[in-house]
Amino acid sequence: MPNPAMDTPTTRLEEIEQGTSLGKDAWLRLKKNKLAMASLFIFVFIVLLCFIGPFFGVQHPTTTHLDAKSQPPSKDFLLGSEHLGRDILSRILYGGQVSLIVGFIATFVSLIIGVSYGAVAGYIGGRTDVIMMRIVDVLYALPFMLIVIILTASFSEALQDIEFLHAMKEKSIVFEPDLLLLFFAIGFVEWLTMARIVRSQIITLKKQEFVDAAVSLGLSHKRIIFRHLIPNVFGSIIVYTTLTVPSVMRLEAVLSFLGLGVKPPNSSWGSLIKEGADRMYSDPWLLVFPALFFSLTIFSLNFLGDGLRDALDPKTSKD
Amino acid sequence: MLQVEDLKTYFHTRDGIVRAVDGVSFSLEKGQTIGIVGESGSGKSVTCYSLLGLIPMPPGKIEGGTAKLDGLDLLQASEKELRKVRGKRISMIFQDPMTSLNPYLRISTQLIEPLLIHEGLDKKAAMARAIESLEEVGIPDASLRIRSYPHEFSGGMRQRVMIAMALITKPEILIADEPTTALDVTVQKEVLDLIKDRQRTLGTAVIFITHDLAVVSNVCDHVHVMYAGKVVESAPTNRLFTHAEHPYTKALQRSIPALQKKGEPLYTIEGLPPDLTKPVAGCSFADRCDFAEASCRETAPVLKEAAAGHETACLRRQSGEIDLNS
Amino acid sequence: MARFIISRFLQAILVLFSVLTITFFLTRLAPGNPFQEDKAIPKHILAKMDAYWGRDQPVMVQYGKQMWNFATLNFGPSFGNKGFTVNEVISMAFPVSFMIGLSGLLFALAIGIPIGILSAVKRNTGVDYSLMSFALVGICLPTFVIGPLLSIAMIKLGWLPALGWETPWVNWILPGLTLGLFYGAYFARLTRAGMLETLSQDYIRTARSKGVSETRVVLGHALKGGLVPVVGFVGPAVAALIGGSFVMESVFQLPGLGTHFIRAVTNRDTPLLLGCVATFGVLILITNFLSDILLAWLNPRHQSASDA
Amino acid sequence: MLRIENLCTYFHAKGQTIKAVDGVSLEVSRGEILGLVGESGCGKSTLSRTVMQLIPPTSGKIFLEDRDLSGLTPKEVRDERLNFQMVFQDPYASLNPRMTVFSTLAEALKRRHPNFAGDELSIKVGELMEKVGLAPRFMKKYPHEFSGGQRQRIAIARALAPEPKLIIADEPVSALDVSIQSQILNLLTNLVKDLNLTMIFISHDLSVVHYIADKIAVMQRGKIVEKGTADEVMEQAQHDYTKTLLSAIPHVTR
Repeated sequence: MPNPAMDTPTTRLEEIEQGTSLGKDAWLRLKKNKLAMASLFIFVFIVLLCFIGPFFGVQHPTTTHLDAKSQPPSKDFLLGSEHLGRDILSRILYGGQVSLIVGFIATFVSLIIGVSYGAVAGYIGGRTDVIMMRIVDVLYALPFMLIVIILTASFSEALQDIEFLHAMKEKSIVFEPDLLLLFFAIGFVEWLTMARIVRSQIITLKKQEFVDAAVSLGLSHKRIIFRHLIPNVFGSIIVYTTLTVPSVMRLEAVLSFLGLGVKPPNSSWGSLIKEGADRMYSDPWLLVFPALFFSLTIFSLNFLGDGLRDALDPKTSKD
Repeated sequence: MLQVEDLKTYFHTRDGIVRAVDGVSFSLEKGQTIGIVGESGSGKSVTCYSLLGLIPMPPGKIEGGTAKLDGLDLLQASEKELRKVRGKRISMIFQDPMTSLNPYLRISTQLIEPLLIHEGLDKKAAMARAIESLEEVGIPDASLRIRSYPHEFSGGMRQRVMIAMALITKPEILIADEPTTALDVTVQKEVLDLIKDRQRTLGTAVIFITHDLAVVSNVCDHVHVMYAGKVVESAPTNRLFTHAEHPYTKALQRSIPALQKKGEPLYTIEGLPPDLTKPVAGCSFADRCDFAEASCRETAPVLKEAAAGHETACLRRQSGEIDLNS
Repeated sequence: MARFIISRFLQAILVLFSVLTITFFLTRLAPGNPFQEDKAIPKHILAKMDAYWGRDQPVMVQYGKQMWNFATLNFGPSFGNKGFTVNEVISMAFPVSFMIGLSGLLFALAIGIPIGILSAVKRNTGVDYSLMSFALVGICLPTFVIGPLLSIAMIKLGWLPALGWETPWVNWILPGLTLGLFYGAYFARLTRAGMLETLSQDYIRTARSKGVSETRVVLGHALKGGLVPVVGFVGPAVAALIGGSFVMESVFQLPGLGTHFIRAVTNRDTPLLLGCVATFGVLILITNFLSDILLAWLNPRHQSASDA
Repeated sequence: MLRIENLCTYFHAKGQTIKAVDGVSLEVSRGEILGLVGESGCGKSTLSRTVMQLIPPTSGKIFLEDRDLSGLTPKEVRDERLNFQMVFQDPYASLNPRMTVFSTLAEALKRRHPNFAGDELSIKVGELMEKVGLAPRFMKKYPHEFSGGQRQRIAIARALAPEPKLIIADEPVSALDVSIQSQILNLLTNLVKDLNLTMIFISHDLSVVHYIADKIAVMQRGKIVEKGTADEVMEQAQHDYTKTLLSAIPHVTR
């Protein structure tokens, strides 16, 4: 047994070996999962294409070429043109920007509201937890589609005439009133499940003994939440986020399909697919290409989410 | 009745092949009670699960050996043949009563299942037999409580239900995988007495898997001590405690607090349990053994007779270089 | 059990009440006036119309009146559809939406659950991967893409008549199948996760040690536990299905409540709007109620320890 | 060192009150190990968590070095916490899986010595690890890279870091194998001897408690039914519950 009253410090600092953190461990496992890696690559490729593609000489999305109406894919219209002679490829890229932005910002909104709401409910517990969860149940029972429709339809005019937004609109597409409305409406509806997941995780974590140990060290609530609880919930937050983005994009597509989402002349994958579906019999490529981009993105995000879940799930790591 | 020869079961996992059971042999006579003792990771449970084919394949795989039950080799038997043996000729009870019963089904449904499958009884007759079996294991007003759900019973009660369920078809062999570890000391005593009593009336042979040497000394006739997937010593129970023939068994006995005088530091086995993915040329206990020599690390030890019915796998003990009980 | 049912029922009433209140005030906040047709109506006429519909009374009075209408289940005339009361509009259109939602749910369960069980039993094999990627396709393609594609396929194969409203039961197959494919994918993944979780439990090993055949282990022992998450999802799924049925109505030109609802929102037809919200709200509360009861039946522990 | 007077902790669940700790009085003097024995559900964990101020007591007093803990404001309780630390049962749940051994121990050390930093902190952490028999060069590793026994040593080091006056060990060895168990028991006895610690050792295993404790208290359904020195309780048990406990232990028959 080492004599505890050791005087000379025997810890030679340079000898300390580096451990592999759970995060690094998970990344190694994710790398092994070829499917998840492939989908990560596809997703990043699509995002780059949409945001950087337009700078490489793609037609302007809204200029109409009356002489080249509804052309099948050809030299100058790589993916063909639609009934007003507008180039499909550029509309897909610009539309992609819209869909991706909606996907990420609405997910970000739901992430912020959901995680903090769930963490607070889970950590405080007791009566406040019950009340907070009752509110979530009420919202959960709401036909959220109605809420989004009511929000988007009734407030879209209101936002149109706010000068501040007009000035901002030139700067970047994000401040388009309809989009702002979409971010808030979808975000307002999507955070419920995230809140429930985070809450149940926090509650199970709170019972773990290392939290009792932290409390008995007299650590502040803030430190316990941010140093001990949140890092251990991070895994499931990431996994669920990768699954929220596709569902938000699909919701945007449905809204655009119903004519309540993105308003022309802007376009998103959803509105493009709607136009394509209307003319499906005459010019099928109007439907095929946008649908292809849309599905590929969601497909890769879902597989990435599954891969992340297996990589981060301690149970599977032990088998 | 049951003859197991050189059983090998490996698990092919991401971090290499885990040799959970690496050549285990033992036999079991009618009405006999043998104990398989070992710490976690020694392969004691995997050995018995392999007999009944309860190992998840993949990642598990039975690499070799035979397990003859009156001539039928369980390791080669088809799934259909095995299903006839499970619950009829060999039954099992498990460690954690809280999770071993199906929370969604009534006790009655789970109890009569073996009867319906193996004895083709109709529901009514099976129900009567089930109530009778519950009374035999000492559950008060069984006819009322049989229709309730597992969560309405205490831990000790559930273990009694498990025993009733396993013995309802009067099997030839009962495998008990740490049946009392999750129970309190007082309840543990009742369950152990119950198993012994039922064994006497039904003449069932019992394989008792545990890590607790004290439990083994009360319950078993013969004991096999396992370490890192191999049997290192097997002996009649009383000889095991008086004339241990393997350093690991001796070390285990000396680190039990109950056997030590107060104030004296406990004997400790230094180091860590072996990594089963890295095969060892010599004896796998060599790194942690006080008597280990260079020779121990080269030649792989084999079980040899040290006395009547008492075998050890310690090279230095077999050659008489060391004496553990001086 | 009774106490459990009563407490759930009271909760349902509370939820419905808050749903209606939220919707009412949302429409109140929204600018614009139901009578603002494109041609400018002179001010005084607008004022008279407002008075007639009672839109000029203080908000709280309107709120009170509206809630009274809700309680007595008559929502008064619908602004948008001249000459029809809200109740008539709903009674005409609701069955269509209800049938789409119901057939969607049935198809979803019929497709989702068997696939979920099969891919759980055959875990990490070819079957599992192909079924799960099929489920993923179901999730990835939006319903308004699956719909048209399906209808082309059906017509090409000559199985189904074109769109429209001829033989009643035939027309539920296409929208139902489309929604079923989409939500079936969700149910498949949920069932697979539920089954895998249950199949790893100790009591499954106990069942196997009793010599129970593999099929009986999966269907007899594991299924009940495995379906708990699926039943839990039925409630929210119905809420989502209603959204889905709107899409189906426009894709397959079916005269359902969804189209009316959207029109009611766009042109501020508050009474009809509230009527639709109430109808959908009640529908969701009933399904949540049913799934709770099913859950209690499935899982005895759940009912006795009725969670907070 | 620690005096508990008539401590009660009641829980109200579904209408009835559960008397987890029902009028417990105990004393532990400096440098002594008090063994607390009882079956699951007898309230020994609730008692330890009440003393640790993790659960508020319903009534009764707790004195640490004659300072009444039950009367303190939450702020004072937080400062006082450094004087009593706890070692938990499950080595896999008592360490934050996302923090290295270094950050876990450094966090605890800094509570008592906020000024420690840089290399000096690393050296102090290294010494702490050696005290519990762990090689300092593993300090940057994560809990999942250690065995159960090693993790329990880390948990003990974390309890020692703020130099507490009292350590409560709640079933510290029940989840470990016999061979590892003896390593930890020896470590605890040496630490108490060398650092003159005071410890409450909680277990359901009477033989383990008899080996390590100077005095033993037997607990049943929230009450202390028997108190005395280790040998008194083992050899001349008065209370019949203690007798049933003793007879139930499967002794190795010679």
